[in-house]
Amino acid sequence: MQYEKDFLVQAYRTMKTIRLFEERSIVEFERGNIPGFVHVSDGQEAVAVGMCMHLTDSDVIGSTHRGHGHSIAKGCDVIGMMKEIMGRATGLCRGKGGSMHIADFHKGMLGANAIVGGAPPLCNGAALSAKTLGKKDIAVSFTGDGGSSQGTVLEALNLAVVLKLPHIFMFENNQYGEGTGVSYALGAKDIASRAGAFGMPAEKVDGTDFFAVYETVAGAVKRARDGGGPTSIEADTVRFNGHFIGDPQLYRAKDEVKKLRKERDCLTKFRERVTGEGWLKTSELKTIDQEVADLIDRAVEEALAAPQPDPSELTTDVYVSY
Amino acid sequence: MQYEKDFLVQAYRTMKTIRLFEERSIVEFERGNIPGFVHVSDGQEAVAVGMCMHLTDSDVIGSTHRGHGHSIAKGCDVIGMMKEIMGRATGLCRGKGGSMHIADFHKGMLGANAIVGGAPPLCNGAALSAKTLGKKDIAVSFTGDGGSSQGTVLEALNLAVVLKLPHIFMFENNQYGEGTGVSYALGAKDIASRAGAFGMPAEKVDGTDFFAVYETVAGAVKRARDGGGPTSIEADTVRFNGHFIGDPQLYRAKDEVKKLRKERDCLTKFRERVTGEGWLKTSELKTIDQEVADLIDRAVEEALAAPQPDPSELTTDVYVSY
Amino acid sequence: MTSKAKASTETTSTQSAPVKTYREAINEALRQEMRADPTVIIMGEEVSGGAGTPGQDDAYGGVFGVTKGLMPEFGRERVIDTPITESAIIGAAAGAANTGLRPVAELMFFDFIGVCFDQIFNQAAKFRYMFGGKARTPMVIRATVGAGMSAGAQHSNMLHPVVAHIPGLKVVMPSNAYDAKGLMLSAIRDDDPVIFLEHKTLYDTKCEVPDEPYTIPFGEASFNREGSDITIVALSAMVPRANAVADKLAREGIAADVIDPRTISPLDEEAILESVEMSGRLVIVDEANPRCSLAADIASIAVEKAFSALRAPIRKVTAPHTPVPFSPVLEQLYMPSEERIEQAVRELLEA
Amino acid sequence: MTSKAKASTETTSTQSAPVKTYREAINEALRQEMRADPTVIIMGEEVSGGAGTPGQDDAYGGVFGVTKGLMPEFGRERVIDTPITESAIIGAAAGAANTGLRPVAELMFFDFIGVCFDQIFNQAAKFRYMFGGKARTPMVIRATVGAGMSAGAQHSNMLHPVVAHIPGLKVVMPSNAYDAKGLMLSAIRDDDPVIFLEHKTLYDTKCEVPDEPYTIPFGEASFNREGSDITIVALSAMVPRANAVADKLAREGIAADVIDPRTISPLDEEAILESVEMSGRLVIVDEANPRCSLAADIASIAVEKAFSALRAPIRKVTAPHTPVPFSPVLEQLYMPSEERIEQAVRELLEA
Ligand SMILES: Cc1ncc(C[n+]2csc(CCOP(=O)(O)OP(=O)(O)O)c2C)c(N)n1
Ligand SMILES: Cc1ncc(C[n+]2csc(CCOP(=O)(O)OP(=O)(O)O)c2C)c(N)n1
Ligand SMILES: [Mg+2]
Ligand SMILES: [Mg+2]
Repeated sequence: MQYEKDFLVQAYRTMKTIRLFEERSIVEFERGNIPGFVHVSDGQEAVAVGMCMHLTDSDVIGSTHRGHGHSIAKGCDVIGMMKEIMGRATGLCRGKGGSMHIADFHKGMLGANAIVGGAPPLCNGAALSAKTLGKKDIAVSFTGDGGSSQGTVLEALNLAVVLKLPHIFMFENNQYGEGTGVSYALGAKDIASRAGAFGMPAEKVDGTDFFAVYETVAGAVKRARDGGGPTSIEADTVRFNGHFIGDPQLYRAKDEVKKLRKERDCLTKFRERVTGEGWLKTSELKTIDQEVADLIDRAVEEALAAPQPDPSELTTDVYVSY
Repeated sequence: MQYEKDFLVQAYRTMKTIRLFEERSIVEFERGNIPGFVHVSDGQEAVAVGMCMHLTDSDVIGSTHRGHGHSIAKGCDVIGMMKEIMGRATGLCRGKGGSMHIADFHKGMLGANAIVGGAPPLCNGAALSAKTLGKKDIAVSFTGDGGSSQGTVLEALNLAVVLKLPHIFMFENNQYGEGTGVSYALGAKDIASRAGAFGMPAEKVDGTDFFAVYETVAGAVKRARDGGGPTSIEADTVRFNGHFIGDPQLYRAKDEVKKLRKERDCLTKFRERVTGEGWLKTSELKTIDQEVADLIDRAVEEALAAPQPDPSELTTDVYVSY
Repeated sequence: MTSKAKASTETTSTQSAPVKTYREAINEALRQEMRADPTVIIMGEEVSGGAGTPGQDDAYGGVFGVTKGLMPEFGRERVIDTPITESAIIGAAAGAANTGLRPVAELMFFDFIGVCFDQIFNQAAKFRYMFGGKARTPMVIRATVGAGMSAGAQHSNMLHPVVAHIPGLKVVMPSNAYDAKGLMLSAIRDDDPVIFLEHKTLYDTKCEVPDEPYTIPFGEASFNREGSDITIVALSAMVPRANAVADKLAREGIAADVIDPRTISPLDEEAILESVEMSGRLVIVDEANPRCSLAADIASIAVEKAFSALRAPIRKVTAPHTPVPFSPVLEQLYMPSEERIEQAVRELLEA
Repeated sequence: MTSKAKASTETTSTQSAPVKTYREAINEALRQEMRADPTVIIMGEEVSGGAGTPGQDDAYGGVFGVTKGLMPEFGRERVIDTPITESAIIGAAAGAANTGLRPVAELMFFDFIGVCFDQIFNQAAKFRYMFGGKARTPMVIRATVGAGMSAGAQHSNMLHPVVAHIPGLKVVMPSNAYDAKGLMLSAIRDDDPVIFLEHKTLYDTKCEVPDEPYTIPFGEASFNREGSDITIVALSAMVPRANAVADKLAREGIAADVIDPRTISPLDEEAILESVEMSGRLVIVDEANPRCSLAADIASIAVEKAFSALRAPIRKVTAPHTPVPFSPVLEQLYMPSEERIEQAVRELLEA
C-alpha cells in the first residue's frame, strides 16, 4: 500500500497524542489532579488509530472503560478531554462523565462505556440508523478480550448479521481482563473464530502494527459501506500499564512489560517503518513529538485552570422529578 | 447398538406419554380447564427421551417454557403435572407454578423456565455442584433454536468450557421461535457450529430419530461424567403445534404440519424401527398405548377433582415482608 | 390552571369520537406517527412475525396484535423483527435513538427487563446526563405488564417501581384507550427514553378515541371521579377498579376523587396534593408489590408535603410481597380487588 | 423484647474485641464459614485474580481486596475466578445453590445487576415460591454500592430499592464492621437468596469485631443513638453521618434516635414505629435516588402505621433524581450530607 505523507503524519501525531495523554494522565492522577478510576490505553494506540483513520465524523464509534485512545483517534478535543477527566465544567461532558464516559456526538464518538460489553449493542443501533436513513456511514465498536464473552456482545454479533448492519466489531486482545489472562477466561480458540462462527467475516491482526491494522480494517470498512454487513477483527495488542492507574499488577511476569515495551511498542514500530522506508524523517517525527508534548502540557495547564462545575449543574441535563 | 427390551418399552412408553399428555393438554385447554399460556412439545419427544434415558434422578435437567416433555422424560409424576397445569393445590408445585414452571427437585428436574435462555446458566451451577462435591452427576440444559442466541446461553457456553463443567447443552431446533424462522433469527450457519466455536465438542443429530439422539448423546454423557467437560448437541426436530395453544400459525406453509406428521413423527419412526427389527411387537406397542391413554385419562380426572389452593397459600413459600 | 381543570378540558374534547380498543388506540398512534415521521421505526420480537418462514408475513403483529398491519404498510425496514435477544434489541434502539431515529422497541413482557436492564438503566437513561447534555435518546420501550391472565411468576409482574426509581427514564401507564393514544404520541415525540407500560387485561377495553392525532402531556394526572371525601390514586388496570368503588360509594353519598396519574415519572404531585388537601384521606391502589413501590412513593410525598391536611393514615392497597402465583384462585387474591379498595376507603373514612 | 433492648445486648457483647476494618470483618466471616462448611464457595471476577497469567495467584483477592487470602487457603476449586459474564456467574450460583452448594457470588459493582438482573429477580428470587416450596436457593450476592469515589454514573449507584422491591430476596446493608461480620454469617446460612451490599467508602472504617463467629439476625435494627425528640433512620454509609448529626444535636440537648435497619428486606418496622411513636418526628436518610426508594417505603409505613403519633411531616434526605455525577464537587452535593440531614432535623423540630 502507498501512503501519503500527510496521512502518515496524522497517524503518528494521533498515536503520539494518545501515548502522551495516557502517560500524563498517570502523572496527574498520582498528583491527585484526576479523581476516580482511570484506565489508560498506552500500548494499544495502533488499534484505535489504524481503525479510526478510516472514519469520518459521521461514522460513529462506541468505546470501553479504556476509551481515551479511541476518543483521541476519533477526533475528540484533547484539551476538552483533559478537562473532563479532571471533572471540570468546561470538559467535554461538563465534568459529569469523567474518564469512563467521554463522548462527543459531533465527532461521532458515542461514548466510553463503563459497562464491559457496552458498545456493541449500541453500535448496532448506530449502524441501523445509517442503514435506515440511507447513509453510507458505518459504526465501530471496541471491546476487550475480557468483554468479548459478555452476553451483550455475543447477542450483538448475531443481530448485526441478521440485520446485515454496517458495523465493525473491533476486539482488542491485550491478553488481560483486569488480572485474569485471556487463556483462562476465553474458552474458545480465539476471539476471531468465535465471532466468525456467528456468521460474519472475522480476521486477526497484529494490533501493534499500525499498517497491518489499517490495511486489515480497509476491507471491512469497504464491505460495511457497500452494504455487505458486519465484520469482526481481533487485534493482538498489549497493555503497557495496569488495569487501572494504581494497579500493582501482581499477576504479571517479572519484566513482562519491559519486554513488551521493547518488542511490541506500536510507536517504535511505526517510527522504524516510516524512517526505514524513507517516508518520514526522524527530525519530522521529533517535531511532532514536541508539538504533541506542548499540546498535552497546554491541556493540563488549561484543565487545571478550568472552573469546577457550578452546583446548579447537579440537576441539569436530566428530567428531575423531585 | 444393542437395546434391551425393557429399555425400548420404557422409551416408547415415555414418548407416548408425552404425546398424549400434550394432545390432551390442548383439549383440556380448549375446554377451559387449563389456564394461562401453554406450549406443547409433541413432535419433540425423541429429544427429551433420547437424552433423559441416560440420566439418573441425581443428574439434573433445566428446561424451557415448552417443558412438559422434558419433565415427563425426567420422571416427573404425570398426574402431579396435570394437576399443576390446572393450578391445583396438589399439583407438583402446589398450583403456584403452572405449565411454564413445573419443577421436581427429587427427580432432578430443576424447572421449566419462562425466560428464554433460562436453563443454561442455572445448569452450569448444577454441574458445578456435582464437580465441587465430587459427584459423577451431570447437568443437561434444553434450549430452543430461538433461545440459542440469547446472551445468557452464550455466556453459559463459555463458562462451561472455562470451568470444564459436566454440562450438556441440548439445542432443540424445531425451526421456529414463535412465528420467526430459524433461517432468519440465526445469523450463524447452524447452532452446533456456533456452539462448537466456544470451545466444546458440538454435534448435530436428527431429533426425530430416538436412536440417533440416544446414541449421539451417549458420548457426551460419558465425557461429562468422566470429567471431560461440556458438549453441545443440536437436534433437528419438529413442532407439531403452534407456539402456544391457540396460535393460528399463519406463518406456516399450507400442509406443512401434515407433511411433518407424515414424514418426521418420532413415534412413527420408533414404531417402524422396533417392529421392523423385530425388537417389539405391534401388539406390545398397542398395549402400551392403551396403558398410557388410561394414565392420561386418570390424570385429567384426578386433576379436575383436585382441590384449588387454599387462600393462605398466597403468602407461603416465600419470606413476606408486608 | 389546576389539574382538575386540565383534566376536564381533555375529557370534553373526546365527545362523540369513535369507540376503539386500547389495542387499536396504540396501533393508531404508532401508525399515525410513522406516517408523519420517517425516523420512527418499530423493533422487537414478532412485531411483524413470519420472518424466515414459508407462511404469512405480519403473522402476529405483536403477540397481543398491537402492531398488526404496520409491517405491510411500512415494510420490514421500519417494522423490524428481531432474534430473541433483548439486550441487543434495547441496545440497538438506544444507539439508533442517539443517531437520528426514534425507535419504538417492544419488550413482549416487561418481565424481560431482567435480560436487558443494563441497556435501559445504565445506558439509555444516563446518556443525556453523563455526557453533559450532549446526547438525545428519543426512544420508547413498549411492554406489557400485569397479572390476571395466569401467565405465571415470570410473565405477570408490574415492575414499574423499578423504572420509576431510575433517573433519566420517563414512565407511562395508560389506563384506557384514549390516554393510550395521546400518551403514545407524546412518548414517541419525547427526546428522553420513555417506558410505556400496557396492561394485558386492558387491551380489549374500549372508549371514545378521536381519529386525529393528539397528545397528552406527561405529568398531568386525570381525574376520573371527583369528590372531596377521600382521594383514591390508582394506576393502569387498577383505575377501572377504583372507579367502580367510587361509583358504589357515590350511591351512598360518599364522594371520592379518583386520580389516575397516567405517567408516574414525571408524576403529577400537584394533582394528588391538591386533592389530599381537600379530602385529608388518601388510598393508593397499585398492583405492584408493596416494598419501595409507587404506592409507597406517593404516600411519602403526601406525608411530606400535605401533612397538615391529613386526617387519617395513608393506606396502600397493593399486591402482597410475593411473586405472582399461577393458580387463578390465588392470582385473584394477589391483585388488589374492588373489595380490598372499598375496605381501605371505609377504614379511612371511619378513622 | 423491644428492639432497643435487642440492640443493646449485642453492643455490650462486642466490648474489648479487636479492632478490624469492614473489609477484614467480611473477609473473616467468609473464611470462618468456608472452614466450617465445605459447601460454601466463592465465585466472581477477580475474587482471586491471576488466573491464566504468568504472575501471582490471588493477585487481587477482589478489586477491593475483600476476598484476599481465601484462594490460597481454599484453592481455586472453592474460590472461583470467572470470565466477565455476570449472567453466567449469578445463574451458576443460583443453580449451584439449588443443588447442594452455598455460593457467595460477587458482583464487583452492584451497578452490574443490569446485565444479570433476570438471574436475580426472575430466577433465584422466585424458585421457592413458584416451585411450591420445593426449591432452596441459599446464595449470597455480594456487591459494592454507593458514590463518593468519583467512579461515575455507572459505578456509583445504590440500587437497593430495586432489590428490596422484589419478593423472595433478602437485602442486607451493613454500616460497620461488626454488623458486616455477623450479617455475612447469617447471609451465608440463610436458605434464601441474600443481596449483601457493601458501601465502597466503608471498607476502611473500623470497629471492634470479635474473633469468634457470631450471627446477627435479619430484620433487627440497631439503635446507634437513643433519644425521643426525633427519629433518624439511616442506611449504610449514611449511618455515620446521621450519628454525627445526632452527636452535634445532643450537645444542644436535642436527643435523637438513630436507627440503622441493617437489613432492609426484611425490615424492622417495629423498631422504627416504636421510635416514631415516641418522637412523632421522622427523618430518613438514604443515599439512593428518591423515587420509589427505601426512604419512601419507610415513610409510607410510618404514615400508615404510626399516623396518630406523627407531629410533623416526614422528611426524606436522599440523592436527587439524577444519575451520579463524576465531578467530585457535584458528587459531594449528590450524596446526603451532614448539613442536609441536620437541616431536615431542625425543620421538623420547628414544625
Ligand atoms: C459488566 C461489567 N462487569 C465487570 C466490570 C468491571 N471491569 C471493568 S474493566 C474489566 C476488564 C475488562 O477486560 P477487557 O474487556 O479485556 O478490557 P481491557 O481492560 O483489557 O481493556 C472489568 C472486569 C464492568 N465494568 N462491567
Ligand atoms: C427472555 C424472553 N424473551 C422472549 C420470550 C417470549 N418467548 C417465549 S417462547 C419464545 C420463542 C422461543 O423459541 P425457541 O427457543 O426456538 O423455543 P420453542 O418455542 O421453539 O420451543 C419467545 C420469544 C421469553 N419468554 N423470554
Ligand atoms: Mg483486555
Ligand atoms: Mg424453536
